Amino acid sequence: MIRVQTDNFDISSEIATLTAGRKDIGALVTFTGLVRDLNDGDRVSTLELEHYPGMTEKELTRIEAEAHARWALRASLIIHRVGRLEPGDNIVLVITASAHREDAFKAAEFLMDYLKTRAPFWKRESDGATEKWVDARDSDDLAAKRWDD
Amino acid sequence: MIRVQTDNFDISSEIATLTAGRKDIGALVTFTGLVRDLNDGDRVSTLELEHYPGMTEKELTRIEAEAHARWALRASLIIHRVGRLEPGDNIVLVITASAHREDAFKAAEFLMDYLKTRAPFWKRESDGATEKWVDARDSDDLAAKRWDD
Amino acid sequence: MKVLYFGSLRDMVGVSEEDIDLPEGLSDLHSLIVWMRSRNDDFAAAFESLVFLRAAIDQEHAPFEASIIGAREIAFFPPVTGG
Amino acid sequence: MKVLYFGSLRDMVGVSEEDIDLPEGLSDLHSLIVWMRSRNDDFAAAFESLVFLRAAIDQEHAPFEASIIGAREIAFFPPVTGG
Repeated sequence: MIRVQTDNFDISSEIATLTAGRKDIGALVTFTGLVRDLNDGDRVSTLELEHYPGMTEKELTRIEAEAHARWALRASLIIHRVGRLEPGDNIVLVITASAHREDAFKAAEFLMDYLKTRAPFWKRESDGATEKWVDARDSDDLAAKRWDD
Repeated sequence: MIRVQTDNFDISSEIATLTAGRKDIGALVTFTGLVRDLNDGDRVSTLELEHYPGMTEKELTRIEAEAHARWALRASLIIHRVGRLEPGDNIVLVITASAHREDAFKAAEFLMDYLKTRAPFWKRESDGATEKWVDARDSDDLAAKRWDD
Repeated sequence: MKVLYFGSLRDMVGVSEEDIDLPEGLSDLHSLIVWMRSRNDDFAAAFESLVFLRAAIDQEHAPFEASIIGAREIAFFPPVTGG
Repeated sequence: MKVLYFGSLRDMVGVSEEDIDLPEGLSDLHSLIVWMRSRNDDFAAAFESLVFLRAAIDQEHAPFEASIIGAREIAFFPPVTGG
């Protein structure tokens, strides 16, 4: 399942919905990305998240399907927030559930690496005075490339 | 922080307590281990978790300190339940928080691999009729060995 | 054809969405980019370097060699920074 | 010296904890294990194979070569299965 929303999310509620009635899940991994008050040395007071409606949903769906093709997942969820956020706020949630921990861990890392390099979101930071677009990181491209085999 | 308890845990509450007031966390990973109703082909109706009081706490504390020595963690938590559990119940929770996702992911995997091979817990499964002790998995030993460098 | 611009690229060209009647002879993204550069100084600057330019055709990532013939929606944007 | 047994090992020896006055000459875990085997048939069976035996001295994992001199608490158990 994938969702793009302005609202915050609650991890326990999302897990409860995702795994309701299931007794075949032995390992559940969540990744939460949050706004930090300092990014590459710059103070951050607000973060504005823009996306490409339509393409975002398609791309997240594709990335999730790819994870299910690669690992034995029993459930998964991707939530990405858009709009205006502040330090300490949640940005993204990935949940992966599997019988064993290796699949859940690997799939969660894969989802985040692919999301970071392929899902059409763009961040604009403000320190309260000036705004600037956040630059893509080479380290994210490198992280995504490790799944290319 | 580490805890050994019979009670269940709530992931959102644990995250809230662990990260209260912090705005320097960019990545938060949780791992939850749960009781499955089928383990290696055997039906499981209850799982009894025994541990070595005293050593358990020391070993978990040591494992957590080792993770902090290896990765730039800003917070972490290990909770392990003991006593009688049923399929669908939570067994263990690991939370790692860091500035960037790689540290949080790697530290969570490391904590689980070490916990699985070093923390003094023993599982006894019952299918409702007969009880048997769960065998240790070679795959867990292999997983733990990858951190030996 | 609908053309969309996102992120810093949209700020540079000053428009987020437009309907364009493409001139004859534009068959792939690369030729469309060359044409974009000719439109005005803002477009010339925004499309100058290919290094930080990304594109999607009908809401799918596409390399610059991709054909645009029959495309309904094309988007240009800088490398993504979500997550 | 306090000796503890856990898991399937405890079921085999039929006791979870005991205070033992060690005979003279036992200096490491290995010699203690050999002595354990001599106690009765249950202990002989439980301590027969070293492959699935683990030990801790004063609540720390210890190899069988480890000295037990001065140890206050020794524990024997099968490989752990938590998590």
